[in-house]
Amino acid sequence: MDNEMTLSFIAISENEGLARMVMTSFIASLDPTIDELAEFKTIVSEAVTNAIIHGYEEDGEGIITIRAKRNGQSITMTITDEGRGIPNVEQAMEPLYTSKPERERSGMGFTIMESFSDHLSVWSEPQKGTAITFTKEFLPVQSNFVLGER
Amino acid sequence: MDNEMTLSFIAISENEGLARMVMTSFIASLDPTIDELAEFKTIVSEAVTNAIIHGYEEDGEGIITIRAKRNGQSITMTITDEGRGIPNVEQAMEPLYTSKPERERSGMGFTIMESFSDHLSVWSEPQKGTAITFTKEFLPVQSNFVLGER
Amino acid sequence: IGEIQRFLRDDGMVKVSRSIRELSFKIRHATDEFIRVHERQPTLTELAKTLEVTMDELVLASDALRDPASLHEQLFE
Ligand SMILES: Nc1ncnc2c1ncn2[C@@H]1O[C@H](COP(=O)(O)OP(=O)(O)O)[C@@H](O)[C@H]1O
Ligand SMILES: Nc1ncnc2c1ncn2[C@@H]1O[C@H](COP(=O)(O)OP(=O)(O)O)[C@@H](O)[C@H]1O
Ligand SMILES: [Mg+2]
Ligand SMILES: [Mg+2]
Repeated sequence: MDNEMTLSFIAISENEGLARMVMTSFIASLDPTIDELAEFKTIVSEAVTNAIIHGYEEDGEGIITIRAKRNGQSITMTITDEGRGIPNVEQAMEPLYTSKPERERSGMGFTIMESFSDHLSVWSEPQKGTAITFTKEFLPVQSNFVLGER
Repeated sequence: MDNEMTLSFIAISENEGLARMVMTSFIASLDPTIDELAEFKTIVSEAVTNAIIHGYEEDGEGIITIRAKRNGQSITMTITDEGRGIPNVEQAMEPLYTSKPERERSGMGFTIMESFSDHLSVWSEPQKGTAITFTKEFLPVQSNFVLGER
Repeated sequence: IGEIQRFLRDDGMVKVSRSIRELSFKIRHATDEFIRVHERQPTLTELAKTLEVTMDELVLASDALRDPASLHEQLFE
């Protein structure tokens, strides 16, 4: 294990930005490209938003925990809430499925998270909570770039 | 309590930067000035460096925990290690005192932390660890001019 | 105006949020320029060097560049 951290915060939308920044900072040493970083932050945002909106139904009290490990060029991250849980995970992960159509959710969160990560697994139990684990590989850029030259 | 978070990480020097970024991000909603932010980050750096170098003597294994709360314009933050502890806190806090003169430490860490914070308290017990609690107020700038006018 | 800005800057009274906005604009520009010249995405280190800013400043400002442009294209188009 190269490095490891845990962050817990109140499930309020202001902290979605906090989670994104913390994770950016945690992976900065892997020197990601701007696109890799954007993908990674999107995963974090989608998972944290789900915990706030679906897990805790915006009660403003629940706690979200992010555990992250770096192993070489690979980041594994688990985002946990102790909220309502998901009764049918398979259905929840279908593209366009949302349990809150009235909130104009796109139902694309899981699809986006899957497409931007190299591995994703979901644990959930109704009334216990949800834990989503991602792995993302950051390939080293074949950097032939020297400042001021080509 | 307006907001609250906890961050834990391995006591390695790379994570001093992580701690600084996380705390920067946590106080972003207070819209600090560049000076306020610089002071705040210096407090975080000094406390985390002390935990790494003195608390865990750079064993690369110990865990440092930062708990932070925002209450209006005020941030209270506790930085905890479970390392060697400080036998004589009063002496440790004296300007220029350092237990590691051979490492070319300045002995000014506590003095800097005190001068940049509005309140500081230290709990420590030998072989148990150290917890340093700071409060810093971020005064809203009485901005009575708009840039480009006076 | 330049005088006032310099005074503010030296005085440290400038809001961080303001300098972040300025930097995020520069990041966008530098990224486009890098892609044009090198035909690939820059990394954070390459951008920090190009813009002569610290990694911390870059990480902070890069959050203003949310939503990869490719996101919508990849998923919805
Ligand atoms: N953390 C969570 N806790 C409870 N339910 C969740 C959680 N995350 C996702 N879900 C369920 O999975 C569904 C699909 O999620 P997602 O694909 O992100 O779409 P959306 O958020 O737009 O509804 C949600 O509508 C919700 O029912
Ligand atoms: N977290 C800590 N654990 C153990 N000892 C500490 C800790 N923080 C400070 N100390 C002690 O207090 C002394 C003074 O700290 P400081 O003012 O930061 O000076 P310096 O770090 O330059 O030695 C240190 O030399 C060390 O003996
Ligand atoms: Mg969603
Ligand atoms: Mg010190």
